[in-house]
Amino acid sequence: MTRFTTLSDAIRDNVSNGQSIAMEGFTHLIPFAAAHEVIRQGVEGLTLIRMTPDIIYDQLVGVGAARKMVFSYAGNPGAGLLHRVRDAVENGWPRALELEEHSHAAMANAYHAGAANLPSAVFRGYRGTDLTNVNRNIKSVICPFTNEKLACVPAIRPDVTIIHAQRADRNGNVQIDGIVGVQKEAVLAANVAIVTVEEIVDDLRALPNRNANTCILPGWCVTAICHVPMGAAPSYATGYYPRDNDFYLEWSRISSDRDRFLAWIEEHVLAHPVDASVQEGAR
Amino acid sequence: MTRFTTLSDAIRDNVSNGQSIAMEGFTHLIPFAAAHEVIRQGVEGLTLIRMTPDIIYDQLVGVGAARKMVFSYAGNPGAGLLHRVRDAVENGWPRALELEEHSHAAMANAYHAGAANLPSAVFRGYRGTDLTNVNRNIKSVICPFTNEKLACVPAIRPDVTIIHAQRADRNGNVQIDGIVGVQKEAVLAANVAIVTVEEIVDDLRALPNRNANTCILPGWCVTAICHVPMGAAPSYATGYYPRDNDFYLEWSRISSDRDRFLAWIEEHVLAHPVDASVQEGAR
Amino acid sequence: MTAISPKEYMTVSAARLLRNEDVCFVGIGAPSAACNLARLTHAPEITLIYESGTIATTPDRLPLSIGDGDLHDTALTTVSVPEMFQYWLQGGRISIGFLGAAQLDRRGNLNTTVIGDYDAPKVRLPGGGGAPEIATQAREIFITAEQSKRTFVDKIDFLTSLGHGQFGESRGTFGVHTKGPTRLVTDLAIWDMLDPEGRKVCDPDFQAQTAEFVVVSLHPGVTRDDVVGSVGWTVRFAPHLEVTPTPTPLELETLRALHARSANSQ
Amino acid sequence: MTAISPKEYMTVSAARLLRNEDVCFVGIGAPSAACNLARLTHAPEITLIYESGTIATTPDRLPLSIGDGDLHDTALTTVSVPEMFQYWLQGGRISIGFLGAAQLDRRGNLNTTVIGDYDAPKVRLPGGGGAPEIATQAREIFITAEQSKRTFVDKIDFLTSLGHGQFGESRGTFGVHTKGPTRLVTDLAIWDMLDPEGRKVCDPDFQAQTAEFVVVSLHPGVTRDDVVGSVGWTVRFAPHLEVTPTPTPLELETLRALHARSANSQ
Repeated sequence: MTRFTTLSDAIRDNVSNGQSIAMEGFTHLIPFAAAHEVIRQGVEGLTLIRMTPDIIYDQLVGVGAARKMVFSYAGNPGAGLLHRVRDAVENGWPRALELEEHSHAAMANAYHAGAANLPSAVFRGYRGTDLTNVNRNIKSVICPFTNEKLACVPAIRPDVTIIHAQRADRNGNVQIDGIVGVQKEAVLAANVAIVTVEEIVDDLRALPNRNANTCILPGWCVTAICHVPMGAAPSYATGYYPRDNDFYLEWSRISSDRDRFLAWIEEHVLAHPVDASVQEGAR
Repeated sequence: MTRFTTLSDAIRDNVSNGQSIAMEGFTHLIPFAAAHEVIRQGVEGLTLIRMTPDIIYDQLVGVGAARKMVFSYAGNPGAGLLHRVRDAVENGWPRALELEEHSHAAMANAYHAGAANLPSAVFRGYRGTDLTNVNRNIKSVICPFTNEKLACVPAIRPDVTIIHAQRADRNGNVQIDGIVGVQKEAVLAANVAIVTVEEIVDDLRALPNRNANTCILPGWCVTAICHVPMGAAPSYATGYYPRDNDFYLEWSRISSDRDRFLAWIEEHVLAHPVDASVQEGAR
Repeated sequence: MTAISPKEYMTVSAARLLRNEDVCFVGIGAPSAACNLARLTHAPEITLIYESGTIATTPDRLPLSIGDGDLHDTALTTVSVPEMFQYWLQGGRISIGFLGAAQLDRRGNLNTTVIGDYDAPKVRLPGGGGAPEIATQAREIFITAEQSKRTFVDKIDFLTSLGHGQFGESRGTFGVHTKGPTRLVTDLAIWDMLDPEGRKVCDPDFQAQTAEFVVVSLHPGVTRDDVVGSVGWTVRFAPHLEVTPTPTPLELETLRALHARSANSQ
Repeated sequence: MTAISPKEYMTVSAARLLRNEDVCFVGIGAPSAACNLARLTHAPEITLIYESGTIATTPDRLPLSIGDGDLHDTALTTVSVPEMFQYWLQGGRISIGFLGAAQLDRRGNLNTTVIGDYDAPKVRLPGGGGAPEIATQAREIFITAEQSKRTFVDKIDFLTSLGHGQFGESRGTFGVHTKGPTRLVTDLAIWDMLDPEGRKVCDPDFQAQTAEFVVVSLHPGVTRDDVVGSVGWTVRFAPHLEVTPTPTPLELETLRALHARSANSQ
């Protein structure tokens, strides 16, 4: 059942070197505060799984926390390339980064298969693309009814999934409004799930005006819940705060230079006492 | 794009002898009024697809409209057996009924695969059951990563899907509240989709308090929309009217005798001028 | 208070098997009554899930169907039916599947498909519904049914939902690694799935190939002959046969009030 | 009003390809501007879908990312990302996929993965994202990109998203039966995918194995040499070369106002 803990306890108790971790949130609700706590705790050798690595994995890769990244779109959305990921891939700095590269369709189906406890996902995809030549985890199956050859990728089953949500109630039930992405699948596919939330309310059942695009995860599917206001900044939380688009653009400048990047991490992540970065936003 | 039509026009324009038809709604929102119009128009030779045939297919089978039924649970929910289906299967009355029998998991996955435009659905199922001995449409595939043998059934792709929903707006967008069942999948899997609704509103986007469990189908996925208040009775429509449990119990008595059944169909379905049954409820 | 009926013994005894932390996939009828009784008495936080998609539902009355409006209105959330079978049942999120059957054998195999031959049935039953995958994907199965020679048969006519297979087989024979049926609660007795050494399914040395349902507790007033006379196989009794504890006044009142509310609203 | 820029020609010309009844899967950047311009001018009922799950979205400003809050707040509905790729894209519900690229060839094949060798890249680009399946599952593909020898290359370094394959191949070679790239709109010209006989993809006699992008219209003031000088392959021009119609004042005002709103809010 769910435990309500501090973010530092949740990371310390559940995250360790060498694990596979998915931090999900499709542009929306990216769990930056939790990633920063992972950086502060000096976790290493991670396999980072995420459709859109975004700034959050640029930071984790940049500090050398990862040995491998499973992904489908490694850009700074709306702003260009991820310079820390590039530096790791192109120059092995601060260490080499193995890539397992998919398409969005493959990753989405692989999370779906993980949540559904299947060993792999079958879909119509990867036709004509060179991705099949560089990723040995793209195989195929033959439909026994039509003989059509379909793509098949392994289900994603992370050791730990971390997401950020708008709210949880005192029974640990979690609610996500707005763009729901693959968070439900990422949580249900994982062995352990940590959820940071903007707000803790008494009882989700009693909330008026539950939105049409709400996703709800029952408390017994979540390992730990941490109350972390602004825990998604500079990403956003529908109903709480907008995306900090200026920071996304500024990140191109910060991240394009190794020293500038390290200074930023020192000042904005490491120098913060544990969890304090959270209270004032992730920047 | 969506056309707003009368129910009789929608059935006349889109339903014909020999088609495969799915009328879905999991206990909730069963499209009885549309089925009665199919009976009145004397359509024959149908392949009826539905997870829970319920009274709606007991009636269609009882009048001899079907040659085959694809299903996973053919009971009168809460009341026992479906006597007209039994009579067709056990005695060939009024005509023989071919059965393609699945489990709920298989049907749910097959609708999902249909909506996803896949030829078949892969899932972990049918282990140890005799159903694999009586249904040739249960095959298997081998996971190329784990060598696990998984069940595989053909995707459901009905010629026509008919559902009932609470409301549509003037652009043809359809909203379902409450238990959403497999209606979205059944509509997206079909070549043609007919939706009967309790109410037509101006603009779904403008509705306050959209419920957390709302399903929305954009108008361009729907072929015809018919305004049919009480179109799901004696099933129910969350927010409009409750399930007529007394009628479900009474149906056991009506349907257990061929003559009583035919008299009921004559009085409550055939004798009604087209669409009039709808206005006063399906009974 | 009127005398306790055999069926009330069955429902109360079944309810007592459930724990507060269980996530229970509920079938209609006797399982539904037992699950809701547990929720209204000793297991207030139990999570009840119906295959219509309603999660953590808390109905005030027993639903007639698996998809009554009350189930949605009192649920934490409602998901689509594909999601229910993909993420929740196959996903391994269900701790207890609670099933009934038209026929069952001593190995916990269930038939809800046909009596007689499949292609020329004597009685065409409703079919499997959710049960074939509930039986293999819920982490543990409880069965509840009223005893009769028609229901408790030596050989079921059709295997709809896997228990432990035939003698000599196990669930592993079919690639199934969940516990399967462990308890059977009837109107006369409580049965456990035990191997010849008396080991339970959860025992690491459990010998599935030779296990069968064994009577471990008789409801007050029920004799061994009552049990033997309503079962189509040679019944095994545990060496130390218990007497089923009588329902408490609270259990009985709660169950009767639940049934009364349910009857009034239909 | 200031002079019309080449990029404005590109966006307006791309917008004009879209019809009111289209269901368009929108990429960020130039495609997003074109699709929203169409919606705000001649195609008010066009359905715009972003891969973040937002269906029939009507943002007042251009999103910076594919999942800005505006896209959800102004959508008819938002679905999960798995559903978007399963039911909507693979489901065959998208009429137009609108793509850009870091590299493209004359057959409409796109590279957004790497410049140089995959294992030792000169530039590691973001990767495919939604594009590999948009390219094969949307019923038709429009491409928009600014011309340069870096982008318009004779041979792309990596085939991320299938156009019509190599000369001698077709989409059918890969089991793909959607139309694929039919139009290419740049800052200098409009190109059509034509076979040597001038037949379009929708023509039943279209010879895919020999088709390539052919310049059919030059924006006002652009010369053939301008086009040739910014493309890394031998350019084919249509026998009857059109001049791209000038954007109307309404188109231009709407586009500029859209960009102004977008800049202000960021």
